[in-house]
Amino acid sequence: MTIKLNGDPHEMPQPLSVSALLAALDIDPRRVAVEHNLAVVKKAAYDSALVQDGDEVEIVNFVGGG
Amino acid sequence: MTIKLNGDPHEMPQPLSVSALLAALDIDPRRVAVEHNLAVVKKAAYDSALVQDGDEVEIVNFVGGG
Amino acid sequence: MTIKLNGDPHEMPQPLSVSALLAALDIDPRRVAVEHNLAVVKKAAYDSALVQDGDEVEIVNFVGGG
Amino acid sequence: MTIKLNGDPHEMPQPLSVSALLAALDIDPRRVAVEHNLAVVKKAAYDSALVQDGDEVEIVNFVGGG
Amino acid sequence: MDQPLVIAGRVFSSRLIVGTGKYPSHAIMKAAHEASGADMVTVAVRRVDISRKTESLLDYIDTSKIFLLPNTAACYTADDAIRTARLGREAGMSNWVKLEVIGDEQTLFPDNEGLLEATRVLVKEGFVVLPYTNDDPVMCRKLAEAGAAAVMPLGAPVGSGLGIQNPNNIRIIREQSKVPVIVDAGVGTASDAAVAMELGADGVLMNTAIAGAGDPVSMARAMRLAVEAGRLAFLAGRIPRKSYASASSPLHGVVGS
Amino acid sequence: MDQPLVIAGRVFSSRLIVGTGKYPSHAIMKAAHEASGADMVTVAVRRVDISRKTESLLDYIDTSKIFLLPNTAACYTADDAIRTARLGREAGMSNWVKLEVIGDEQTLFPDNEGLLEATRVLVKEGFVVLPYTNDDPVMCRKLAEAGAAAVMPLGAPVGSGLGIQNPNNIRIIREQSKVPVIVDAGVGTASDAAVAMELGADGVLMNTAIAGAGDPVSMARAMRLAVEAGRLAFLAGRIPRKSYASASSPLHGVVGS
Amino acid sequence: MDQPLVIAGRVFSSRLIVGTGKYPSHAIMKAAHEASGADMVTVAVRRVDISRKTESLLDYIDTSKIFLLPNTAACYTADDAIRTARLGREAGMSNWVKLEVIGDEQTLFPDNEGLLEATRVLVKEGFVVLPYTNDDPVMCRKLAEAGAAAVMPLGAPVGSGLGIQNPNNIRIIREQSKVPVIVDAGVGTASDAAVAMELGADGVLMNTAIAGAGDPVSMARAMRLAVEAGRLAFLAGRIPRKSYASASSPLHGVVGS
Amino acid sequence: MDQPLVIAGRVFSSRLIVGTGKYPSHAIMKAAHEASGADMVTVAVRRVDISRKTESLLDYIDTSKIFLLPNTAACYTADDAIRTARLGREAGMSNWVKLEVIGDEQTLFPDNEGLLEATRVLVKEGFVVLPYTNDDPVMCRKLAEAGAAAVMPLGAPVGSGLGIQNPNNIRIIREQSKVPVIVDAGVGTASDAAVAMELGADGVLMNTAIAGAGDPVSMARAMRLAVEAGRLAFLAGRIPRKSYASASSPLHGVVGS
Repeated sequence: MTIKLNGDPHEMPQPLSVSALLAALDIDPRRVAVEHNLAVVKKAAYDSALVQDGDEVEIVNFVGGG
Repeated sequence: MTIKLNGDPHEMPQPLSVSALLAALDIDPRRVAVEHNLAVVKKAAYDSALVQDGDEVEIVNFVGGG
Repeated sequence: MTIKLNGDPHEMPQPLSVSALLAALDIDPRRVAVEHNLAVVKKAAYDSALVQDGDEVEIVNFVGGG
Repeated sequence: MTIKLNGDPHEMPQPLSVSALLAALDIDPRRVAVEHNLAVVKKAAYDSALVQDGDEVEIVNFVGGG
Repeated sequence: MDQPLVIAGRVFSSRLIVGTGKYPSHAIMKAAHEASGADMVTVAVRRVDISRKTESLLDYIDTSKIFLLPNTAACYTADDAIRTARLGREAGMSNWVKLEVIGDEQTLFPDNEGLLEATRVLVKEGFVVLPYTNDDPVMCRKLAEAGAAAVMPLGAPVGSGLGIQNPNNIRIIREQSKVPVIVDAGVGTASDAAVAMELGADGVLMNTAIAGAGDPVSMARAMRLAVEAGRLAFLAGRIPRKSYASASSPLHGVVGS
Repeated sequence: MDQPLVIAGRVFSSRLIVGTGKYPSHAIMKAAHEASGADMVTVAVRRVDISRKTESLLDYIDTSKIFLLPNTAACYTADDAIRTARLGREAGMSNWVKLEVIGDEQTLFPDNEGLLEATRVLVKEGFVVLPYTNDDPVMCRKLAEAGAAAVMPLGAPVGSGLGIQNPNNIRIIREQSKVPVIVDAGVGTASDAAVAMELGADGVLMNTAIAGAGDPVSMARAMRLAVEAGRLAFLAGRIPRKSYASASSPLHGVVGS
Repeated sequence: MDQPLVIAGRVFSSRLIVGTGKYPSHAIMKAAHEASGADMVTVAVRRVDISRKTESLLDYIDTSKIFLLPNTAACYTADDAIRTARLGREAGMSNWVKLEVIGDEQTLFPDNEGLLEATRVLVKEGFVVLPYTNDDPVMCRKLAEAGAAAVMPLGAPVGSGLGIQNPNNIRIIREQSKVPVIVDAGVGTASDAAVAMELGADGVLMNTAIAGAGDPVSMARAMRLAVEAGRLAFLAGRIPRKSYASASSPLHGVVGS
Repeated sequence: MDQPLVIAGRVFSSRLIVGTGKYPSHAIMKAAHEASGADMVTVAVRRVDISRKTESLLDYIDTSKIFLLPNTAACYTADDAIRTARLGREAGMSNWVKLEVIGDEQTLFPDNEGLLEATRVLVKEGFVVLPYTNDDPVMCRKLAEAGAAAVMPLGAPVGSGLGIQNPNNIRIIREQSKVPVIVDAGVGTASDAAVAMELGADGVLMNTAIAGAGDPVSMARAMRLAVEAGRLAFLAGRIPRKSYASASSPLHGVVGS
């Protein structure tokens, strides 16, 4: 199955929770924000929110800016 | 009967056409524009447009401006 | 006898040393400078320098300035 | 014989008047000014002023400037 | 040579647009208009004074030579500006309007939100809209996209005489704009008008700088020349700025060197 | 109406004085001179090139209409300037000189000590001396007291195109001076010339701004108009500067009010 | 004495807000932040780079002392800005946002129409909105009326270093504003920051002027002092400007007079 | 790190030099001096008032910490200045003098001819001469060649508060000068002092800007910080000026792009 992750296609073996996805990507959940199909996912919902085939996911963090 | 003319009450003996009103006010129709109840009155309609009791009329002209 | 002191006439009973003149004027010698007939008088010479009739004396000090 | 002309050495067969020198140089006397041994030579004196060995001559004209 | 100023297909021989307000007298205004060489002047739309006869401004404007541009000055909402524009069209027999939607009494700066709205409405109604706006390239672009025939960014507050406060913005507006750029408001003296033109402006609109001058007629002529001078300088291409000197006269051939 | 510029009893129809250096060609210079309307131009005095014939600058200046003002550019001492002035007089058949005693290669700013000395000498010799100096009211007064026929304070370094760097000084120089004040050097574009005149200057002298422009002839015309515009504006009397707006159109009689 | 800067009830010890972009290194950024004394810094919200691990910006910001202000830089529509603001809130655990809706790539000037719309939406969602806008008093008033906690007018284009281009507008914005005024963008060097504060600004926000300086840490300290100096000067009350001199030393009692 | 200011071998911890004139009271002056951090202050030399006892200025200056710099203000000839300098030395027990030879009452600009003459005389007599002069690189060079320990070009007329009128000249003076450059006169507010230092000045001297401020003590502190800020910014190296924007936040990785 394929999702759209940060604008690019991304392969996943099967549906994953946001937590599992972040873990698979080796990303520290404390320092990012996640948007799932255009809705922000609260950190409390990382375990329950299920990312499925065709979903769109944006994972962002803070970078230098003015 | 009373109309509201340029924001102030104005007495008229009876309903008048815009042409007659301008004549009564001694105003040259060629150099003004008339608004009757918020709608601009085309010069062609000055004879037919009838100003009645309670109507609102604005008569404007050009003055110095920047 | 009369001297010219800071541009104005000034009466003196008799010739005086600069020290004596300053004392007579109740001026602290440490904070002023004295010019006698257009020449600056060194502090060491205050006792010896004699101000005579017709002499010109300037006594200056520091005031606020920019 | 050699003169110093406009800062550089210049050979002459024999002493020449300023007029002759200008003619030899093919320079129109009306549009230049001549200095002979640091003194300006009036146009009236061009025929009489004799340039001799070792003399310094400056011949100037107008050029573009601001 | 230079092309004339063209707005909405209409050709103007002068790049200077002047007002009709605040002159010592109508006669002086008429003389100043002639001295300015302007062929477009702005006028305000106001209620006729019923109580007393006043001589008409138009008796002092040769409308066979000078094009009238009604404004919507002193309108604080899009609705009032639209209403005034419609009356101006009827009175002026032309569909042009200098569109003003004022947002603040102290600066007379525009309310760009209302201005954009009024521009869209009036363009739909067939008006040739010349909106008075800020020196903001983004707003100027949006007004042009909304159908404005030209944009009129301000140089400084109306009547302030401060001159072009932000030349960089005016220059950028001109570089980006697809419609003519008329610098409106803020000119105080001739050099200010020249500066506006040197920045690339297609024209300059002013009222107080002329009407309020000690001698309005002389100042009108000064402005005419300054606008022409600034335009020519812009087209000719100025020399670059340097921090140090560069000699005008040759360095060689100096006597005694 | 305005009086013409008069220096040492000589009347000039134009308040713009231009140079003859750094033009793309003599022909373009001639056309630019005509476009500028100037009736006085500066020229440098340099050694004739013995090695080769060069066409004369004077073939491109109609001296029946244009008065020649020889300068002492590139002279770094009073003596060199005096010597060059004398040669210039002999070559030019006139006793006028634009006196320059340069003090620094980088800025081409004057050596005012040497300038004052040379002015005193040349005035004694009957020269009409127009000294190029700083924008310093005190030095300008001393030069006038030394007999200078006019003073020529600089607006900015020669050829820099920076415009009038210190308008306040130029204004004060004009207020205090008993002789004509010609702003010399620093003008970059038309508005700079207008500014100089608006400050009260009696004239403006420039070379690079015209000769170095993309189109010298158009820029010459721009400068002519700008000088005229600035002069007219100065005489007309500009409006005061305000921090806030003052309306050009009446505040009363607005429709719907 | 002076009150501290308070925005939306939060007290800041410094009136200087700095960015986190374009530093030579994270270490230099951290040192510059300390030298600046700022207790609020802006950060951008961007996609995590999946392909490779990068060290986190946050490892170099002591968030126990420094408050993070997420921005919506590079958003060209209200929707993108709103979406980015929501993500920034989730990532930052705070509901503050420096709201940017950009209208033009060349100037990075705001699209005020979109900005106003996004402000209204985000205020409804409980955000503390600090919108980046033009130096326009009218737009600043409308943003405050829409619920902005402060307004951030630009001094000049982002990263241009041109300094405050229109001081008169900034001064008027401050006089009229009911919320804090933070001058954002355009500062090039210390005096520019001082000028902003002398005009009455409640604070200054900058990034490139520090991050792009030859020595960012020294410049950060310079900015800290300049902001403090400008604030003190504003409160102390400067002397009026005069065209002529007024002596500092007494005119009487001069020797030999 | 930065070197301290050194004049004639004497080290100063502060680059700010302040005056002692025109304060509301001696007590406020003392407090302002402390707030300014200055370790050199200027004083005028005047006739003692014979008629009445007045409290001494020196009771309010801690001369163990603050070095006194006598000036020759209000002297209009080299002779008067020399005479006053000699008296100042005797009164002050130091051989330093801020040398002023005034050429004009309206501007208080120097008479550079007399200034140069007085400098030569006093240097021969062993004085440490700090001449107050124009913003003229040539005159500054001549004064240094005459033995001046530092040069003090003016930023604007004394007490005018106009700020640095010709930054380009101050910058060039600094680039060319072999002795310290102290900008003297013309500062109006903190940013003006910062500008002077950013141009490279080694120090700034002011009196009216502090003494005449609404709150002299706060302004003194503002000036201290501004001078430090300007110096740091000069040393750090400012960013270049650009006509367009350059983004502070990354353009890639924007959400939804």
